[in-house]
Amino acid sequence: MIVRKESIPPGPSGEAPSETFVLNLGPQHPAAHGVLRVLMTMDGEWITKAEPVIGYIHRMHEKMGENRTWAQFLPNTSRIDYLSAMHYTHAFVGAVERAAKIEVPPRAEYVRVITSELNRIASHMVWWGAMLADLGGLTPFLYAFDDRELILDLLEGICGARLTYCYYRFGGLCNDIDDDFVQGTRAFVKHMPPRLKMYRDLVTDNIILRKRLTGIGPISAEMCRKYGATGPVIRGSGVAYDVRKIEPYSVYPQFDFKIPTYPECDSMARYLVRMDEMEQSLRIIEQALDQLPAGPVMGKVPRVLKLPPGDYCYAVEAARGRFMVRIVSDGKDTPYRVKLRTPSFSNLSLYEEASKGMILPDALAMMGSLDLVIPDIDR
Amino acid sequence: MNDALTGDLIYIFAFFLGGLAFAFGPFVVVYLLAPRGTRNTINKTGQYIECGMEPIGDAWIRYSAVYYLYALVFVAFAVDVLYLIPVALVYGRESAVRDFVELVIFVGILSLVIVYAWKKGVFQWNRR
Amino acid sequence: MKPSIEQLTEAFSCLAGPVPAEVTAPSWPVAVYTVDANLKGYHFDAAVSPAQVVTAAEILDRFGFGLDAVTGVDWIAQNEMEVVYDYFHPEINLRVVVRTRVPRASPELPTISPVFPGANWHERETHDFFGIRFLGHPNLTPFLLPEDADFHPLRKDYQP
Amino acid sequence: MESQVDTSKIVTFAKLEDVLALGRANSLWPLTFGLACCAIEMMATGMARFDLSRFGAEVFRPSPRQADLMIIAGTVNKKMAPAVKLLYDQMLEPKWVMALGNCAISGGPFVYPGQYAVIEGVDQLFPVDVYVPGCPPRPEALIEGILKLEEKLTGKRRFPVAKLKE
Repeated sequence: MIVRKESIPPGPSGEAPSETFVLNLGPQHPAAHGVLRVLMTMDGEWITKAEPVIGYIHRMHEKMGENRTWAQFLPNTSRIDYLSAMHYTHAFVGAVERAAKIEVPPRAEYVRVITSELNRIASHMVWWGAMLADLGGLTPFLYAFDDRELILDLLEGICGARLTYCYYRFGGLCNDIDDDFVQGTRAFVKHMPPRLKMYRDLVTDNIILRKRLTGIGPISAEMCRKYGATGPVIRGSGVAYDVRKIEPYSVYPQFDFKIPTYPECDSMARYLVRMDEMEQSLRIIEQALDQLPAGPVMGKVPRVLKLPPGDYCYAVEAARGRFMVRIVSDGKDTPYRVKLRTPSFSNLSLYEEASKGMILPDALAMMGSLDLVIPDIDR
Repeated sequence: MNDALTGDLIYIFAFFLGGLAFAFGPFVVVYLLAPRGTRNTINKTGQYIECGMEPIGDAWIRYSAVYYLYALVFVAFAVDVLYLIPVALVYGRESAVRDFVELVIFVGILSLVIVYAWKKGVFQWNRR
Repeated sequence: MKPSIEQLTEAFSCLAGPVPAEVTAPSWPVAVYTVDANLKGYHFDAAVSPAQVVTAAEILDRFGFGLDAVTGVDWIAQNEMEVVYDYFHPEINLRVVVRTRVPRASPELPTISPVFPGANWHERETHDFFGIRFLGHPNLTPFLLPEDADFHPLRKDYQP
Repeated sequence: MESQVDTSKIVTFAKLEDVLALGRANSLWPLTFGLACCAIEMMATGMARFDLSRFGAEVFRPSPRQADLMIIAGTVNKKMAPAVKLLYDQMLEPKWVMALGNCAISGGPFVYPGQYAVIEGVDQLFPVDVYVPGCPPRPEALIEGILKLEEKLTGKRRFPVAKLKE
């Protein structure tokens, strides 16, 4: 016995009304890249309203910032967005160094840039595999993780962890890099371009991918600015906004690298931006390895770190966009307030407006092109 | 009924039994091999699965008509294949060319369904 | 279009509005000062009264800024709550901070989601953690916390 | 006439349960249920280098109806707990649970006095069969967890246990 629930609005062209139902693309879903729940009000296959519901992996990072000393919060920073953990530690360490005016030796800055760019390539590899898995292609996942394992071996060699490195310290690094890291990185930089060329021939120029992504999920530059979306999302809409170029930090001004932007504003543009970004990261690593100065890797840091009162912030170009740490200190050795402005939070906030009227497969392809990490949203 | 006919009938009957076994066999095997006890307190194994959440609303609702038209095209070709099975038995007895031409004509006429659906815009998949 | 700090200072000077009586924060009334970026990380800091937050957002929206974050800080010693709006600019290296203070007893200020739709989520999260009510916000329900949560964990006097 | 062949070497008779256990142990289908950082390590284990398919466990089924091993890879917080419990209830009976990573075992790095969001240990929700410590545990640790679960099912250990040098 079919019970008709709410009264059905007449169909768009006035003939027999088709019923809208609420589909629950819930916390446990392969395309959700974690525990993101999207409440989709659907009319047939077309989405009338897709409202993301988050908070299923909220882990109280900001609350933990207030009851730990500055140094104890470091392990937390690599667990916010575990795919680009180096960037997040870099931002927190940079903010504290800026507040306490700690001098960082140049060698440490160069190693920070090298490890951050390696981490960016590793993060883009996971995105690439996951996005194509969303579109149905399961083999690229295996290729992507092959290359990523090379990076993880390199980073594991110097800081012992595969994913949640806690490698930076206030004023420098926890230990210096050794020779086989340098040789390994040079070998990796030579190994990667032919692989990227293979991915371009096999996947990027594949007609199915082109048809699935071109013109899907248009996000205009104005919408990016209004919602604060940054990173490959805003660069896919034609705006060359990259924190490494616009608000230079660390030693990035020493390198010449290009910011890839594509004006088409669709999912294909965001895809191409990330693929070109990997090549730019390789160029940065190569230049950083050539100009790597000798010298200490740890500056002078007071035994118990007490920051002068006030609020300080430090922004970094993470793999997903602009990550900013705003710390408020009241002079004690524990922070008064730690605010983590994460890129995926703003990138996802435009999803409701951007996915109106799309059909479900396209909406998921667009969500893949936003490159979300859900603990990065929930913090 | 001469024995050739009974031979054929036995084949068909065996084929039918095979189909039945194939259909109901798993139920029997599962009943025999599945573990008896269950640790589930609330019996949710029969519930619809909706990504870890309580399912919202009912699945029996009206969809747009485009799926129905798509299914019709499939049914047309299913019937088409149905008629090709007996042809496969007697294919090439007299002259293979004649049979081939007949097949092409038969399939050609039936593929007009695709042309008709194309013109009616079933494959544009726009909302109706 | 690329604003400069002078244009911003002159635009913000029109915000010298009345001072709400019950709020006695140190950086009051409207203080607009440029900041040394490599010390603080932002170039321009404006302390405005809660009512003028929307006009500040409109000024920055006209100049082409994007909303970065909405941060709540619970100054329990001065019995006030501070709300800090961070803005970044997609073309030039100019970061603007607009801060305001609301009394801790009744923390209310108007929402800027009509101007910056991105603020919708930021404000919902700040409401979640601090209980700051944003007037006119379309949907101030618990966001990161469970649906039936009525506690505000980041307040300094929060007991689990 | 050649000598009587000693069949006990070729044909071994086992109870039906043992045969079933051997079959289940070598084809544990995990439920795709990645929560946080441990999910990335679970993916890396499923990929070519650490190759979970050597143990028949590389088929990650999205629906609880077809999975028989739920790997809790990440932090379960209070908002997610009812969903995890529902998924556990929706799984059909020969099912096992593996708590992967410190967050699933005991709340991990997010446990401190006055924490309001994280469930401290998944075994508060339902019985857990294998605990794999680490934050995140290395892919080898996850494979060791799968072997430990197989040992729990069949009673025999497939690979020799790595002996620590005295």
